[in-house]
Amino acid sequence: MSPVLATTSLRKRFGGITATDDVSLDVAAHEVHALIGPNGAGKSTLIGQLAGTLRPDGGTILCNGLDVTHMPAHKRVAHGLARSYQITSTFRGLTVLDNLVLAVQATAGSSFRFWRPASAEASLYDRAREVAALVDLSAREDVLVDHLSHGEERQLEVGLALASRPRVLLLDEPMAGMGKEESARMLHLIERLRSSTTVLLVEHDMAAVFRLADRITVLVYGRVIASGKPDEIRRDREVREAYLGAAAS
Amino acid sequence: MKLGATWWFGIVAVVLLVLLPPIASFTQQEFYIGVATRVLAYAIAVSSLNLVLGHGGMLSLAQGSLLGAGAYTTAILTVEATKDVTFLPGATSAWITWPAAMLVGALLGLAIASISLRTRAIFFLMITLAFNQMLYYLFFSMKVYGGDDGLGMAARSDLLPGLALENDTVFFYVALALFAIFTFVQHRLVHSRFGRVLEGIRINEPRMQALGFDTYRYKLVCFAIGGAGSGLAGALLVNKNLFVSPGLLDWLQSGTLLVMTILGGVGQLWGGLLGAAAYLVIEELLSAYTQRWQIGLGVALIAVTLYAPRGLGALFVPRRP
Amino acid sequence: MNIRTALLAALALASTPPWAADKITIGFLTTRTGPLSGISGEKLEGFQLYLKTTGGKLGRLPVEVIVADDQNNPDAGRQAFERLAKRDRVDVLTGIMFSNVILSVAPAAVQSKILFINSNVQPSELAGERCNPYIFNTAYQSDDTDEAVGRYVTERAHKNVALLAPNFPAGRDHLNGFKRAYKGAIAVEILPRVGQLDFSVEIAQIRAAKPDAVFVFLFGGMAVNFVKQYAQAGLAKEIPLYGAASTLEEDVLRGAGESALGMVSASNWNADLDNPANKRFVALHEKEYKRRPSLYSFQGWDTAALLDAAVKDVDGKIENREAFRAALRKASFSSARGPFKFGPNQVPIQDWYARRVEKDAQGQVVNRYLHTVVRGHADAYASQCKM
Amino acid sequence: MLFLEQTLNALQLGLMLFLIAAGLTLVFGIMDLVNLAHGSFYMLGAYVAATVAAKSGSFAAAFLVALAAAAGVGMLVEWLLLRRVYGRGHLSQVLVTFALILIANETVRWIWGANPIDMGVPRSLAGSVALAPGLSYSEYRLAIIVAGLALAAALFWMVNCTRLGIWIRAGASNRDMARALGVDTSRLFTLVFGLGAALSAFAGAMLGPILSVQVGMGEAIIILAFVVVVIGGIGSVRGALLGSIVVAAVDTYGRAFLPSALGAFLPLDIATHLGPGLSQVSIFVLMAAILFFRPRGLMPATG
Repeated sequence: MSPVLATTSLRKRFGGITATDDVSLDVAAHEVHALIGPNGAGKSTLIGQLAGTLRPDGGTILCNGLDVTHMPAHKRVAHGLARSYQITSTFRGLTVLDNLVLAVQATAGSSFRFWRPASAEASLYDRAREVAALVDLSAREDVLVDHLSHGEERQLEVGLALASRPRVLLLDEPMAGMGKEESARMLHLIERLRSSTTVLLVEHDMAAVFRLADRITVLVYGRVIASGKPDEIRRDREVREAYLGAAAS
Repeated sequence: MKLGATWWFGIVAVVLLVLLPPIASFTQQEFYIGVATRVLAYAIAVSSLNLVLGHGGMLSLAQGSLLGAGAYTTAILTVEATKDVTFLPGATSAWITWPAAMLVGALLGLAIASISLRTRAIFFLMITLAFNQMLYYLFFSMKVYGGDDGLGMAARSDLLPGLALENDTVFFYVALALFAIFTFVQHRLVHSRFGRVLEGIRINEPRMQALGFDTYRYKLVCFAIGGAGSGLAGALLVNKNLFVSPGLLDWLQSGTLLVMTILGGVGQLWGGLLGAAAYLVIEELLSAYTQRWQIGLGVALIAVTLYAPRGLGALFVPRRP
Repeated sequence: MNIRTALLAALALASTPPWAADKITIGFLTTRTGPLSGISGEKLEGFQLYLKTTGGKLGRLPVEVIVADDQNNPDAGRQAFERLAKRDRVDVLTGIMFSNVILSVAPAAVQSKILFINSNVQPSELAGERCNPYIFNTAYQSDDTDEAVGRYVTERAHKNVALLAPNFPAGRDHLNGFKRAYKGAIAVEILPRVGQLDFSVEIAQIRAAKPDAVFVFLFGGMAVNFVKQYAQAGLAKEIPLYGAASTLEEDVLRGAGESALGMVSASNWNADLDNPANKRFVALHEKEYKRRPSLYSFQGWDTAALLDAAVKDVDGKIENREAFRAALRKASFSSARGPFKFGPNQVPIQDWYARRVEKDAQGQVVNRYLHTVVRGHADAYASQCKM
Repeated sequence: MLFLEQTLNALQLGLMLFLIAAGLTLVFGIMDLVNLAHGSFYMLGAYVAATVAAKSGSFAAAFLVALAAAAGVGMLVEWLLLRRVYGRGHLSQVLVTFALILIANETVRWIWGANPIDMGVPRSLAGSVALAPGLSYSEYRLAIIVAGLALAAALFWMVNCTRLGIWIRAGASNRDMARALGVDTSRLFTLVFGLGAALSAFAGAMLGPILSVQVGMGEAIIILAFVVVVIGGIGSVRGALLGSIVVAAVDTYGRAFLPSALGAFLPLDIATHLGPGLSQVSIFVLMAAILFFRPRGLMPATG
């Protein structure tokens, strides 16, 4: 089955540093593909190029067979690609529901409508409440984003990405800065996503990675040093040397 | 729907304005009808800048040139109509010249924004200033339309057979009606899907792009709508004074509009009316009593900035939810 | 003084019946903020100085002067005029400085039947096809001063003159006025930007064109800048500089000081004209304000003198507009500028004098009268007026 | 020969613009403060220098008093008023500084009266010197160029080689980091604002003798200064120098050669009409073009 997302010899340099060095990666449908690597390995740069906020210097990105390499970020969402941010980026001053309505509005017809109040469009609110439920925020719909806990705001972060029913979801360290119990809830949430979408997961929490990932790709200094099933990666000598060390033994 | 403070304030303001002409003519002070008409014209311009700045988050110094361009459009069309040989189709009816002024304001706004939107924050302010001055010099050197001496209009645009705009009271009520319509449209706009997207862009533009919005096009359309509003205000002003001069497009005029917007309360529905009324009434009252009135105005502006940071509008209306 | 009267007027007005010519109300609309408020202030001083000599009366009518600020902006000027017309119900309007405010207010004055005595430069439109019985001018039509200088420069047998005026339509009208009277060749025509600060570029162009004289139309701050820089570039001695009346007027001399020495201009009035009316005016002005009068204070004074004579002629019955207008046209008063009468378009027919900037006995930089360039000069647009 | 003279003119205008723009870009870059009233210190400097020069006759005294007065007033205004609007974003700053312009103009008119006042050229620099055969250039303008260069060098030395300079550059590139590293930003801000005011006043005092010292003279030059700051890149003194030279060159050569250049292929009367008009908007077209390609100016100080 053709991969939902595939890159071929992707390259990106910042002055002297090669942040993405000839990366070829593919993600199959309904797969949770984890991308791991030490800090500064170029994970965020890769996500940036996939999402469209960074322009690659070379190579191509295909999403469902369509070349999106140089497509602007906002157009990629229409082709089923969505992303969440490593540093939470939501709409302060608005409620959780309003945040989600905005996200839903992006892919529910044109927003160049000037007369009818958005609050009168029930379909937007229904879909928003559906997403709120998906990310366990139903109880917090009318709370201002400013008053959410860190964990809840990370859940909203994922919710905003889910609103456009993406075929491929790029999750950039969803568990970052989370306590034990919040991580468990997020892990359970990602597991539930498997049925509806494909996930490319960037994460440091090794326990979660090995629990969730169908396949793992390891990135060091911008280069892919290994890619395969979790057990293969656990035993791979080169990976252990470069990165896992004690954790994997 | 429970009427929020905004609506109560609105109703009181409109009722007061409706009663103004009868009170003024009773006390033989018809002069203040003219003052109120000018405040309403400026209120429309300030409300459209409020849309661009308050909801679109764009700090623009080009509104003066758009207002002036609208005024010139109406004046030129009216003057051309009276000339026998002319290459431009002239018209004296308000139903043609006023929408034409709005169209010119919108198109110029579109042109200016299409280039200026490549920049951010303070650079956007400066590039809109650049375009403002280009338009200023354009009208300044157009000898055929009076150049710096300005252009006069023989008579006010004709609206309806029965409704002669020459009568100041009639003209006042037309201006009031236009202001009320404009404010209602602005209210609908702000709460429409388009308005919601603008608000999202103002709070967190990168995220809106990640959600799939082409933010550039939304800000462009917002700036054009602001331009149309300014064009309408220009048409009203030229009709009130039967005269327009390049001075109306100068950057100091754009600066004054910006000051009125901030004074009235950025993002407040009634900010336009409050800002325009406060500035022009202070100017009118103080200048009658002392030659040093600009010091009074300066002190008043500083006081508002320090003690009513979100502008006069915010004093009546609680912080938005 | 005038602030208090403004308050009194507003109160008194609300009660008095609409028409009782027991006094004459003058609306003095002028620029009181911004860089050019100095010279407009002097116009008011001249006007009020004359009223002092008549004990606050014109003819037998007590006078009430209401001052308003047009901020040198047609939109604000229009509103200030409407306050004078509708609330203060003035009989006569005067004092406006700038042509864009004049053109904005004149039609409204005519409409509300208020006599507009423009004591400053008359734009060509109001002297020509849009002249009107309700609009009088006591100064001169804008191009007259340039024409007079053109005549004088031709007299002085200059053959190759460089011209300079700000790049706006009125600026080019002034240059055309000069060309009407000047018979020689034009070395170069330079149009700097309005409000320009540094003229080094233009002065270099003048030097390169090697003219035998330079004619400049500038006013206010721009005139001060140019005169200073022209002298410093060492050109003042090599190439004589001729200016319009406003270019070398008292305010510019105060700002430019000795750099203006030797420069010649043409004006319809000068402080050292020896006729009795002028001697009395200059003496009174120096006693009252401790400085020499400028063209602008003279214009204020002369306008008051004209009104005084007209009100006497109609014996105070100014409510009869036609009679009052006819009295004004007769202008039976001795003007400080010398011979004076109105042309068909109610713009003055008068003599023009050449004057040079020199140091007087007390070392002050002043304009000294040279000789009369032309007598009984009418403006070039009078023929277009079908009043 | 004319080209050489125009180049000197461009250099002189450029240096004067640099003095004003340098103060503006520092205040802008470090304090993130939009100071529309920066031109008022230029005006204050000219007025104070003119008055002191007239009374004391010595230009040196006039300059020192002008600089001290401007710096003093600048620091006072910063301490009393501007300190409260730092966090408020550009909107409130535009409003407050716009109000300051109104107050400054009226106060100057109250004290010095409404007419322009005369500031003569210092006796020793009144003449003109023959730089080359047929080219005599005003001594005073040469003095302006020399003084401008000297002050520019001093400013660069201060910014690059002194402790205060390190603070300033730190503040310009990353204000929060500088504060975290123990830079007493409140004192630094007051100092920088005073320095900016003094620089602007110095330009005012220097240009006093050749320009008209009148109310509102600040507003005419402040637009040019903002154009320079934006083209050069906010917060960078080097950018301000580059920007002021570019703007001065475009303005000077535009005014000098554009009309005659147009005359080559356009009928004469259209050229004399179009040339000045085009040169009038040349600066604004330049700024729009630069911002189009480099939305943050030529040399942004990151920050």
